[in-house]
Amino acid sequence: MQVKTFKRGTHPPEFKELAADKKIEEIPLPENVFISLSQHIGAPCKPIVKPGDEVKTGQLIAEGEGFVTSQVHASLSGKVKKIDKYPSPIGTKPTMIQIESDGNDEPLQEWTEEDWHKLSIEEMKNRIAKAGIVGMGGAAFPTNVKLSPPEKKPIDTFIINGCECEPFLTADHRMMLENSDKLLEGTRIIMKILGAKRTIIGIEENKLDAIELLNKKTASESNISVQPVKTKYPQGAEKNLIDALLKRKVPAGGLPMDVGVVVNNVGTAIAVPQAVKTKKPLIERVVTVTGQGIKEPKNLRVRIGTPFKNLIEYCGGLTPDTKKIINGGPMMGIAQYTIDVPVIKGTSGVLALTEDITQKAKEFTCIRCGSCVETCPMGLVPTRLVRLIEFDKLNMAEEMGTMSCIECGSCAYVCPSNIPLVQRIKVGKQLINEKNN
Amino acid sequence: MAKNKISLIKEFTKGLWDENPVLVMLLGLCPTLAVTNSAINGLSMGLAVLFTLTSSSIIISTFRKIIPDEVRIPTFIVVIATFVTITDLTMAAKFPEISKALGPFIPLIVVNCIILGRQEAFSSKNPVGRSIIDALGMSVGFTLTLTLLGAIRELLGAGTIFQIQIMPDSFANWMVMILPPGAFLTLGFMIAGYNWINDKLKTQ
Amino acid sequence: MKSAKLIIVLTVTTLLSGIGLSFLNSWAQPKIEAYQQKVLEQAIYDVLPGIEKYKVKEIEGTKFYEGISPEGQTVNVAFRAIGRGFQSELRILVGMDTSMTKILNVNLLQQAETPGLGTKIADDPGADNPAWFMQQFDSLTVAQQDIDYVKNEEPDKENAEIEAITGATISSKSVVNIINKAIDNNRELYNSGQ
Amino acid sequence: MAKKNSEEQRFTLSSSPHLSKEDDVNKIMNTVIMALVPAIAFSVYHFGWDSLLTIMVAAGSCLATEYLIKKMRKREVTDTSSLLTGILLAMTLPPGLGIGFVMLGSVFAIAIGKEIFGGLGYNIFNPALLGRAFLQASFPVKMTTWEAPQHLAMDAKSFATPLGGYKFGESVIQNAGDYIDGLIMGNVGGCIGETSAIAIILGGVFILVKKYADWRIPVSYLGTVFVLGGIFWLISPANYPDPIFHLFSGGLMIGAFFMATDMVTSPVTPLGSWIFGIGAGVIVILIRLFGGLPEGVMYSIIFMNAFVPLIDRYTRPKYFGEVKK
Repeated sequence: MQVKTFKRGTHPPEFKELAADKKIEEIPLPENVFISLSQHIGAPCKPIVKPGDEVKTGQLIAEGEGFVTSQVHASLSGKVKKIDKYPSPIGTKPTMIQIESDGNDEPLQEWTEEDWHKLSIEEMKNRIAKAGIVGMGGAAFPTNVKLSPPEKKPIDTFIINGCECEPFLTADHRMMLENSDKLLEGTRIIMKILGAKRTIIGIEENKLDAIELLNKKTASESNISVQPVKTKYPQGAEKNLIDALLKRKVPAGGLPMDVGVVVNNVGTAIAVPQAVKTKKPLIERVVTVTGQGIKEPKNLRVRIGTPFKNLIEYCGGLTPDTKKIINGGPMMGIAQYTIDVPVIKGTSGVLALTEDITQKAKEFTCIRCGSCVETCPMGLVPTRLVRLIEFDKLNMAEEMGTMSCIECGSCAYVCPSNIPLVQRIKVGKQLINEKNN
Repeated sequence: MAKNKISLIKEFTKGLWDENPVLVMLLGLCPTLAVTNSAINGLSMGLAVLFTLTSSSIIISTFRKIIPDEVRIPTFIVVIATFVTITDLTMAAKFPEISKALGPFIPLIVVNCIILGRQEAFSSKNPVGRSIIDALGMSVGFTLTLTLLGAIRELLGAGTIFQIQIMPDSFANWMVMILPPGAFLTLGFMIAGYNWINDKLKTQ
Repeated sequence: MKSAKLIIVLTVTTLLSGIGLSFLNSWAQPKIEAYQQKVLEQAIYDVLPGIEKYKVKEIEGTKFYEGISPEGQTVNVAFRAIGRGFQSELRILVGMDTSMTKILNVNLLQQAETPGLGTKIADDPGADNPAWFMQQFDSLTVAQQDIDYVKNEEPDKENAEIEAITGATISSKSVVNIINKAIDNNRELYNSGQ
Repeated sequence: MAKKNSEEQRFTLSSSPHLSKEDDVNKIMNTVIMALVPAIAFSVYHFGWDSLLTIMVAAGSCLATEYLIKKMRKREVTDTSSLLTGILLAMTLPPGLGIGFVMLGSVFAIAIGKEIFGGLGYNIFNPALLGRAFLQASFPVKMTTWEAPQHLAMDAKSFATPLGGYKFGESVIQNAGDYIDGLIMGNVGGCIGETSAIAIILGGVFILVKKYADWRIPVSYLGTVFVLGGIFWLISPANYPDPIFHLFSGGLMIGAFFMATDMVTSPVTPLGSWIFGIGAGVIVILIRLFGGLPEGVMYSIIFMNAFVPLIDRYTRPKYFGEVKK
């Protein structure tokens, strides 16, 4: 089968072998969970419980307001111990609800299954919203919003993003192998909601087993196809994936729906059928715990709010030379100063990197080698943008597309002078936003 | 009286150092770069400018009150052009060899910014005496700088200064120094040196 | 009223300037011409040996300077050879016998070649004889063949060869070409005018 | 148990990405130096140990100059780029050029060619070529006196290069055998490192494969010279040399593979690299065929270096989804 891809990009070492063959395991219920009220961009949710309240698994404990928002649920049963600010894996200190487990994991109600074909589209969307489903690839954008494009923008193609292009991470890979039926059911539900004519499942060719399995399972469905894409970073970036699969270019500043496409992550699609069929909210996710610093890398199904510490301990703990703990993948993930931070809905991986891998070499001046230009998946000239930002020429930097940067980190990865290009462009984006507001 | 005298000296010396037309104001770079391939050429160009600048300054400052503002630039140019032509013709008649060496750069003094600049900035606003001092200071500064520039280029490019052999025979002439790039290089280093000395003087 | 003042000032300035300069010019012009004449005359006497005076003969716009011996005979002739060198126009005065088969002397009237390189055609400060290059042309016989140049080897005078300047091959080559061309062009012209 | 406490402190915080490619500036410089080894080895065989001495003097002077200037500016020497500059400069010098000249050129290359602009990464012109240009302008005779290769028994002390021969009408290369032996193998006169096309291509291909040089530049540069040279040759084979001769003579090979590809002084955009190479190729042909000099590689690259900021500016790739205004 023909392998598709986008222009430019890079190929960092994959390190996927660490956890790719590890079946997804459930970990024992933690004693405490810390459920962040800021799971995604937008205003934090408001708690509707108070310390001392008893909660059941799946009970709504915080609600958001407005269009771009999602609900937060108790991920286990127990007593609300504290509502306070705790460190979060996305680097801030948002308000979190601490729930002390009673060890029973008592569900709020019996989650009975209904036939989704009988439900109206509005009802299905409503259930997805109520279940608090967000994009599980990292950005955690509320899924119900994504599934409600304006009427002016009809969606013809739905894309399942099974690339998982970040090195180390294998959660999506495992889910595709182990939960393929759920994935396909979710796909059908979403297609119905969107009214899309076809679905393409884009999978990097380093996950051949997943490609084969899904190919076999979709053989009878002409409107769902599996498309292998080249193993290249950042193949899983939404706009680049659309470009690779459909040769459609999402305009700068636009969204995939502008070209008639909606993209969902594997984890998200898998979470959908449960919410639609049983109304059970999103309270767990699959996290890859890996890296050279983890004694036994594993893929784990964990409750939202479980501290990283529990995950790491379950995987045998850290090696002494662990230097960095990262929420997410090594290219875009956020370094943590403590392992007390909890898993949030967007946590796709917990990485423990050792010194020899993360060692940052000394920064040299730019030698204009052009590697960043040849790598940038968005066609930017990072070295020039950084220099413009450095000299406060923000208008020019904006004109040259700074805001299109997807912060994938490819430029900084390839830079032989070890210049933190992406970090400086992020600063530039902030400055441009400040300037424009 | 005493105060006036001191400031007259200052009026003269500012052209030599503080407001050196070449090194600080970067005026008149065309003749500076073009003719300074030997010390003698630099000196002759300097003297030609000295004559033109001083004479024009005398005339302009004498008549400064009757020259209307609207036509001051054309008037300056006519006066300057007159003196330049005088210099050109006199040199061609009396010193044909030097005239040949300086070539088209004598007529080009007309558009030398130093001269027009001093008329505009100084002579048209100051009495004759001061204007002469100012013009002399500026042109002496110009002459010295050009002679030094020419001497450095001649020394490195031909091993001589004023045609007197300085460098030992074993010295291989840096041909580039008497070519146009040498002028830029030397001037660049002179400006750098000037700034370096100035910094030292200031910090003391 | 205001504009009248402008006009008067400018007119007077230009008038004075013009009058002054015309006086200066009437003094300087003869001197300048005399100098140019002197240079040319000097060159003519240089390239035409053993003459007492010379006379100018113009054939179809080309000036020939005929050398007259003390006996009153036309013994030789000089003409200008002009052409491009490496980066400037070269003007050479060539003196020959009247049959135009033998070069007597050549004189480089004007050049502005690369200082230190091409200028060696006029003046080679490193050589024992700074004027060696142009002197090579003296007494070359060009009846049968054109002048040719060689590099880094001993030139054969009999075959009208001269040695090019190392590092200034183009300037050397230009001098040779300019002289060859001028001789070719002028030989017939002069003979036809006899 | 104190370890438990410190454990929480030892995690490093830094911005993503947390991986970085193993390349760094010194690795690039050292690899390019490695790639020059075949050419250096050939030059020693061809011109004798003097050429190695020249290379070492140039490299040493460059390092020393860099060290002194950095010290004056109270900075540290962090990269080996000046070593590369020194070697490249030496490769472009004629054999037998005095040690003093080599040192002078090296000092100029580093001081004026690089450090005056602010050091590596900020220089506009290729420092090695600027050093050579200075020597060429200063000592034109010395710089165009070619010593005969030592293993070719020759009487004459100086020796014409193929290009010089063409320019001044004493052809060195006459038949097909001369092409293989002279131009491609390098048994001709010329600069220390430029005569053997085969040795240079060997190293050049190595850095292209390693991606330490932009392949577009040598391809477009050599391609332009070949095509344009070929057109003139087809028009008038009697007056103009054939394109193969153009490709393999003079400093074109070393210029195309090692000088024009200098990262700092070549465009960063892919389209820019094409324009850079084509421009340089056109200039080489113009100088060789119609200019006053036999060889134009050095000037073509220096000239195009000056245009790099402009080229970069106008060849910025269209970014993803950019809407032209």
